[in-house]
Amino acid sequence: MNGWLLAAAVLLVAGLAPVLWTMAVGEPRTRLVAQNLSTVLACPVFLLAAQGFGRPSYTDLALVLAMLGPAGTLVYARFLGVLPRSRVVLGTAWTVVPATVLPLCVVAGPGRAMAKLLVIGVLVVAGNTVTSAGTDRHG
Amino acid sequence: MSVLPYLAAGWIFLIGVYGLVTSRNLIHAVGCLTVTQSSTYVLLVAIGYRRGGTAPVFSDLPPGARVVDPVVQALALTDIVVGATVTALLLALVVQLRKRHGTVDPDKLAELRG
Amino acid sequence: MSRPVRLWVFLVGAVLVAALYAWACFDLPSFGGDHHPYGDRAVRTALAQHTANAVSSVNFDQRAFDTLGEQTILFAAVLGTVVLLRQVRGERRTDPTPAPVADRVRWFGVLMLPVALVVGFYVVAHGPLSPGGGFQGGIVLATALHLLYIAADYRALERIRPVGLYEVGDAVGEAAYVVTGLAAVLAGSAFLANVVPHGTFNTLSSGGTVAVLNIAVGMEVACGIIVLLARFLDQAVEIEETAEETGAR
Amino acid sequence: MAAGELLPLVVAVPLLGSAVLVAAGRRLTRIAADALGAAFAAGTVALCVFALIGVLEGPAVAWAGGWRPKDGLGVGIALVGDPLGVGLAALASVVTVAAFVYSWRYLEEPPPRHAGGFPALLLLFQAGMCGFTLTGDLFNAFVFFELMSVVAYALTGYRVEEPRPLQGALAFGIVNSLGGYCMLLGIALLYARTGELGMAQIGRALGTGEPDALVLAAFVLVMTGLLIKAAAVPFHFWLPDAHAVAPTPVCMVLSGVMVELGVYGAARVYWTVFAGPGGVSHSSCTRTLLVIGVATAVLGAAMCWQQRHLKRLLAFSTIGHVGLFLIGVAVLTPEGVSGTALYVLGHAGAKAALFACVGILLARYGSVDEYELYGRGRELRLVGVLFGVGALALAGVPPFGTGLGKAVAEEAAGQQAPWLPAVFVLVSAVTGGAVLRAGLRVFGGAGPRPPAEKADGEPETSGAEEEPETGDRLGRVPGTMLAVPVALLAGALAVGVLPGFAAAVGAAGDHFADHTGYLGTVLGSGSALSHVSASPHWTAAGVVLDLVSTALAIGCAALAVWRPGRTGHPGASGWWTPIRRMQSGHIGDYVAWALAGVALLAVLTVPGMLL
Amino acid sequence: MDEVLIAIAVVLVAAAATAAVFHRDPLRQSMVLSLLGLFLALLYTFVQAPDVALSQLAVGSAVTPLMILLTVRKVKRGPRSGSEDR
Repeated sequence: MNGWLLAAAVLLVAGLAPVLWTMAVGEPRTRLVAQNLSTVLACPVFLLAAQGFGRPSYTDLALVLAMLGPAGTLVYARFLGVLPRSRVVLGTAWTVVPATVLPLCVVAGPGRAMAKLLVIGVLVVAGNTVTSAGTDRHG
Repeated sequence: MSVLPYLAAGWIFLIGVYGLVTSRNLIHAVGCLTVTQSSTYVLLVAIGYRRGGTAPVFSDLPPGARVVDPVVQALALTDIVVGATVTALLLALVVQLRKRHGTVDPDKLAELRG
Repeated sequence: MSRPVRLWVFLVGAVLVAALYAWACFDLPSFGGDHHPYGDRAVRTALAQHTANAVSSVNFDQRAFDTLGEQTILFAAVLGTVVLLRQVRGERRTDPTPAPVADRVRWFGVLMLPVALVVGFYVVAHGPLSPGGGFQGGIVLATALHLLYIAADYRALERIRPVGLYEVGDAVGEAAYVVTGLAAVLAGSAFLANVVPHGTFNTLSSGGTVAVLNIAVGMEVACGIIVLLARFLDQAVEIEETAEETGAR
Repeated sequence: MAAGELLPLVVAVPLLGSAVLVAAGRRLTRIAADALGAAFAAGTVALCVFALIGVLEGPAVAWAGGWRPKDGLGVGIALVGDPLGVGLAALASVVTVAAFVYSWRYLEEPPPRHAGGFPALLLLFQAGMCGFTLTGDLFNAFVFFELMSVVAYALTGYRVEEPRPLQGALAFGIVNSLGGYCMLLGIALLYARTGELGMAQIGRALGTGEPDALVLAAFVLVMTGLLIKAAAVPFHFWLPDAHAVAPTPVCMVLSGVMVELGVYGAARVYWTVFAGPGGVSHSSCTRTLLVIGVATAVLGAAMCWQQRHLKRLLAFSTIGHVGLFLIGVAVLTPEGVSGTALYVLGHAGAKAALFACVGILLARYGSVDEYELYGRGRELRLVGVLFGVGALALAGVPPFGTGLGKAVAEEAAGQQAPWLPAVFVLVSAVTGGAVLRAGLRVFGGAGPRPPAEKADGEPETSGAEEEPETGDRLGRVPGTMLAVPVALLAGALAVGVLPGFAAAVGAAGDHFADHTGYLGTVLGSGSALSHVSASPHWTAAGVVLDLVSTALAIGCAALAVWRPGRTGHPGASGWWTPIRRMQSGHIGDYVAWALAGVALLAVLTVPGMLL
Repeated sequence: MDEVLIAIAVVLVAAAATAAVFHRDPLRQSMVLSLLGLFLALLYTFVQAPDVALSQLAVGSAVTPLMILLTVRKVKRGPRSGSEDR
């Protein structure tokens, strides 16, 4: 019973399924927040899967998503004209991401793998801090 | 579980075609076409899966390991990128069609009849 | 046909196709089965060619002719979009006004651009080794360049992106792929044969022409998507119809 | 340079040409870009002819990348130089060169930086068609199928200033993309069952198993993609919309070759993959293709008679002829295949020439409407003659290749069912008659002037106020636009009269309709030709039937021109109107009919195979 | 455990595809499409296909939404230039 995959499954069911539900029924502003939240939650799932399957080369996926996720959110913000401030995304970014990256670093041990994990963690947190800070005046 | 991914691919294909048939906006129709397209990738990749196998990338794997089928992955990988550019071509047609017809509702396009 | 009739025609077709497809699914080997003869041959051949990523070996070595076709579809789609979205009579081009964007977002775009470019080149270069390759890396590079538009505005992007250069880059990527294939013929082997020595396993130069074709495809995909998005951005942001040209003539 | 090594070059040269044109396109003038494009296309024709000469004795196989199979099992892609395949590649290249020469002075001056756009797209189209005919791998065939489709969408919607081309191109794009995805699903099912992607390898692997629901579903899905490309009923709706609006040089290539490649693909996939013991039985496949073929032929001819827009009239006549080709293929005999091949060769020349003449009318008078052009074509004497000769060729007048092909295909179909030759005669007569009627009215000004406006207000696409594609109306018809139809009609004539040509096509038909022979050639266990049929030739019965259909065509045309009341001139409301209203131009309709078509294919193929 | 993850991902993909079809407004649909792309990437990772997942991530997260939204902007703007920002 691989604990990492179990954590990934929990993140999937508890995190991404509600995001899909809010995306389906919410109104524009909450849908943009839901889209932002989806990328924040997806990165840890990729990292957990990489560790769960025992394949460090899967972390490239999380690296690319860490970069393109916030970019995707900004694309929507540009066209909706507003970037809503959302504490949910900020809170998730600062809690879930470190909660997954740090144990993985401990397991990976010092070296190139840990450096990569830390870079991915920093990218996710920084990117989503920017997108969740929001712009108050109408874009 | 032995047939769930295949049936899911079939469901995605039919729901995509349903969207195409009942669409009232051509951009929505092109979006439904991408949904139909993704059903082919789900089927392709599901066919290549081998229980207990891992990805056939041997940079961090001993050569004798039990791996899944790389051929379907190669087919799906190129198709996803190419499908995006074909979608772009169809969206370009929609942009110009809006300019010339003034609408993107297929019901209001009345140029070619009979 | 009226909408209800169309729906009925669809439903009849859908029910029968669903029945046919479901019936066929139960004849398929069960999900996760062990019968993958072509896959096993492909993995053995990839290891023999010293290419660590078997998927890249299938894509750029064993079935390189397929990838030539796929890449040409991408080249044709980009060329088609360029031809379709050209500026016609009665349309004028206005220069884009700077968009009001929060400083944090603008800084994010400027700082993330180099990082994204590095990651994009990494994904292209490590095609034969780790997951990735020309196709994925090319898209990441194209998106990286457009961070300037996403985070800042179109004027910032246009300053550093001469579209003509990227159109030539797109064509050079396609031509490089074909020329590599023809070079193999001139070297006496078959079209698109892997004639270059395969190098040592799991190093950047391993896999012979796999690395060369990877870079050619990466260049073509990156330039192609940039040209594609450039045409869409021009239409959406700059090109407008002059007063007398109404939408529905 | 063995024929085998030439095969990949036939695809590589146009690709290189299009890359060079796009790279240099920004600085080239219009004339230089067209000349470069025509040069690359002509080079490919030369390569095709060399390969054809090398392949006449027997099919050649080239393994891309040198990946030859070891004891029957391999990882590479096979390019099979079958005489029929290479012949079709040569036909595609010749028609592309004709399109290049025709569009030399035809198309409007492109914007300064896009001089290389149109020629590069034409070269990519040629590469896609040549690749589709030469490949021996099912997924590779899907890739070239997609390449042909993508380039055709862009070329059909080329005139973005007009509202109609965009609607036609988008309908074309969505329906053909859906066909491509169906084909990919079918290929995935076959790969799951056999673990192979090459046509010969799948055919061999299916031979060991029993035909079951998976083989049926794979057959239906792959055939759907190919029949959508071939514009067979009920997948045909996109063709008239796309042809009515595409620039004329593109129409020549679309109607002349691309649609016929759909029929070629269907025949090739059946003969190599599903003709073995474990695949779809001959009776099931014949029943399916026969029903689809007859329906396509009859509907195409009837709708063709109703049209007043000249390009739509020619498009529906193409659908009618595709129905005849499907019948010729459906009988699954070497004679049927060689007869259909001759018919395709002759039809390509005649149909492309007719489109060229309509292009001249559009360029000169800015209209392609039969009523509005009434009597205005008198001054274009040569174009009128060419139009009449083309119409007679469509009707199958003896010395032409269409006549020979129709005669041989009729005789082969006659062995399957006695009433089939009647379908051949009637359909070719009605389509030939409709074109002749239009010719008489436009070029001869014969009979009473048809009513300008339609009586019952039924919405119908008339080609009245079309924008000429040459920017402004042409004063004098340039030489290149006249030379092309003459050359194409001469080609159609040569197919019928050239000694030895029919015999070579007959041999090609034997190689094509030979499942075990194909497997032997590709998989190395070469086996002799299993069945050598009598080479096709002019027979008395064939000539008589051809003359009957020509006479019928002339009769119909004369009746329509001089007695408009009786034969229900085009647009008259009657029992035929609901069928016409189905051609509604609405994308949702076309997709619904496409899915219903998949179900129809399944229902037609299932009896005798599984139930 | 792998099978459970695959099952969850397949259900999420099917649900996202259905949602994408039933959202008639293109802007809303493009958001659900980007979410569908994300779920597809997750499914491909659980089925041990990282290359395909990387391809889907790269295309689905920024390129396709950008194209759809640029088309929506051009369609909504109509012939006369609208007031929105560039």
